[in-house]
Amino acid sequence: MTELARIIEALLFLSPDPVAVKDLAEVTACDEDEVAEAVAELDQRYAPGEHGLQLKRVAGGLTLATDPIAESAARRLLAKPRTPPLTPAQAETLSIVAYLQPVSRPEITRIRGVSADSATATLIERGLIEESGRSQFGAILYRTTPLFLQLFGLESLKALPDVSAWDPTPEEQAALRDRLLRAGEVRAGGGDDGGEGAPAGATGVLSAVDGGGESS
Amino acid sequence: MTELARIIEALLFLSPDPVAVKDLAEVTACDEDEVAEAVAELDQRYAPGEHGLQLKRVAGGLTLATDPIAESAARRLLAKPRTPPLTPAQAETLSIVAYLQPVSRPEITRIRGVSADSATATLIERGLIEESGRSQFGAILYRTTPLFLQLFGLESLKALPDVSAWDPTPEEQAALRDRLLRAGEVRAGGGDDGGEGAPAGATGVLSAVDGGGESS
Amino acid sequence: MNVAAILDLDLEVFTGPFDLLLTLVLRDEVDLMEVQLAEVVITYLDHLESKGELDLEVATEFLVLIAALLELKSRLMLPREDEDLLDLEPQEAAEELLARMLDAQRYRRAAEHLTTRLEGEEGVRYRQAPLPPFLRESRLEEAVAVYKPARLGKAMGELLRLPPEVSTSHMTTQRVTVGERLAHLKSLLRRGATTFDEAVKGADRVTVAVTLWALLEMYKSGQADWQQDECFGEIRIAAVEAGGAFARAAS
Repeated sequence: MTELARIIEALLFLSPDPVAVKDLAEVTACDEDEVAEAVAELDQRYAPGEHGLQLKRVAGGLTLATDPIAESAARRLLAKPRTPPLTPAQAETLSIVAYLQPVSRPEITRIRGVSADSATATLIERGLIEESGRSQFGAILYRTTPLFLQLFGLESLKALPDVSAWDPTPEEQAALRDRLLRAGEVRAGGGDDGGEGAPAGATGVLSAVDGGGESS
Repeated sequence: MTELARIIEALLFLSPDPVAVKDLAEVTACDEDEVAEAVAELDQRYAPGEHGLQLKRVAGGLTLATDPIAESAARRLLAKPRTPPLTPAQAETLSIVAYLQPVSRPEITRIRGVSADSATATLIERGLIEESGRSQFGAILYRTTPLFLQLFGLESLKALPDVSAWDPTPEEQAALRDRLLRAGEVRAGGGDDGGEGAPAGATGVLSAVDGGGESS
Repeated sequence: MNVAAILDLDLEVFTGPFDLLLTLVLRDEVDLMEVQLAEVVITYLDHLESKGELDLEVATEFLVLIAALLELKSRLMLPREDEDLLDLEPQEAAEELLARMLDAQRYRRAAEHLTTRLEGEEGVRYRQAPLPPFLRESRLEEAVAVYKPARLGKAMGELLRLPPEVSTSHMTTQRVTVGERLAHLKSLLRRGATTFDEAVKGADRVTVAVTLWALLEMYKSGQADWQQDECFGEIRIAAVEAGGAFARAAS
């Protein structure tokens, strides 16, 4: 294969959209006739049955596309929810949404003590959580999706495991949100990035928790 | 080309990540030997110089990538550099994570002798490293990502040379030890009266006080 | 000429005159931890070499500045999780340090290898195109349970756990207030004149320092007077009754 044909093949491979012959000529610093010649060479290489890819002319340009023979295997490989293992940050964020929904991002951040932005974005992208209106303060609220239930093998949200199994101090389920927020404040106060005044804040919260929570 | 090879080619074209032979076998309903045979066929097709694409084994799987001959045209077409080079700090941090993973930021700092915070942040942003749980002290641990393997053309972490390949030679070690001991002696020699620094400081304060007292 | 103003630095985290770096470090706008002070020293040595002469005054100024930065940085670098180095015998500490330096060298070379490797992959591009439409719709009924619900319960339980209190055991736990030392000084002075040594007998350094503050406070408010005849000499302290304790003429 000529070098120009190889370069054009690589460009069509990379580009998500069809590329016009004019553009191919421009970026390869060749004239359009030369490009047309190289494309003819590619046409030959990609003759039906030769490859799993096809060279197609669409929307005023050239593009590579897969041969339909690969369709069902492609569906099995790619048309399924992406379910890589959850990172600790994602698991934390997802559990907060699952147990407290609907819940806003600032609340998630407060509970975790660190920002939940990228974890939230990933969970949305994977279809595990979705937006669910706005809080009275205008913050977007999140809830889990049916896909979430499916991927966790849960019949409904009621089937979520009882937290007390992992909780050193099981208390009323109703107090979950409050207790999480308190724990989150302590965490944020003592955190790595706790800037100015962090020690004082942490102490304050700690003594407040000591005074209130422990005695009850 | 056999149908299986064509299907596999199409799958590699579509998949955003490298695909393991095991997964190829699963979605094509073939056994791994058959897949290996088809891959060998593809290898032949994509022999160097034959195409603008190459078949690569990275990050535990197979993937298609462009041949570097297309790079300058690709840069013009897509208007973005492939991947900016690493700064020395980023490269050092990355090598520590690659070899010692999972590893915490304090550990990286300890080895480098300077903070690794901004290098770590950049590596995370570029998707080369990611969080991987917490150490027993609560520090975030980091590991490399599949993208790291892909961009560095590594099939797996095992493809990294043994770190002992860079062990300083006995001569270098001896030289380093010498320098260190000399520095230590200087410090010990000057350190004796260093502890008595307090009275000198006190004198300073006192004379300042004296001065103030006189004028009042 | 001010060395800080004329020394131009070109560091990884900062480019510009040395005095600007100092300002930025003091304002916390540049993280001292990320400044390679050795580079600053090398720049200074280059500067010296290019000038061909050693101005002692400038050199002194530079030494003072760089020493201050070094001390500040070494304090910042004191490891929080492993203070083991401090408890080691000098010989052991040297060995530990050597091991760390060897480690650093090893990974610096590994970094060079990685950099070369990345350069070798220059020009290799992977496709980053969205999936075609027929693959984008993932059907709910095809989703199978891959995650364990227990993962969520565990994450929640961990969030409920209050984080351990930050350990301050490495700091001097003894707390002494100016008020306490004031009371102490006053009680001594009630029995008559005393000396600073007497006031801080058997006390640790922090207490000595705080006692000095207390004494300054008493001096300022005119409750006590003090006197030292020579450097390192005894500091005599006396209460100031109406009219003053020491006959000023005596000093």
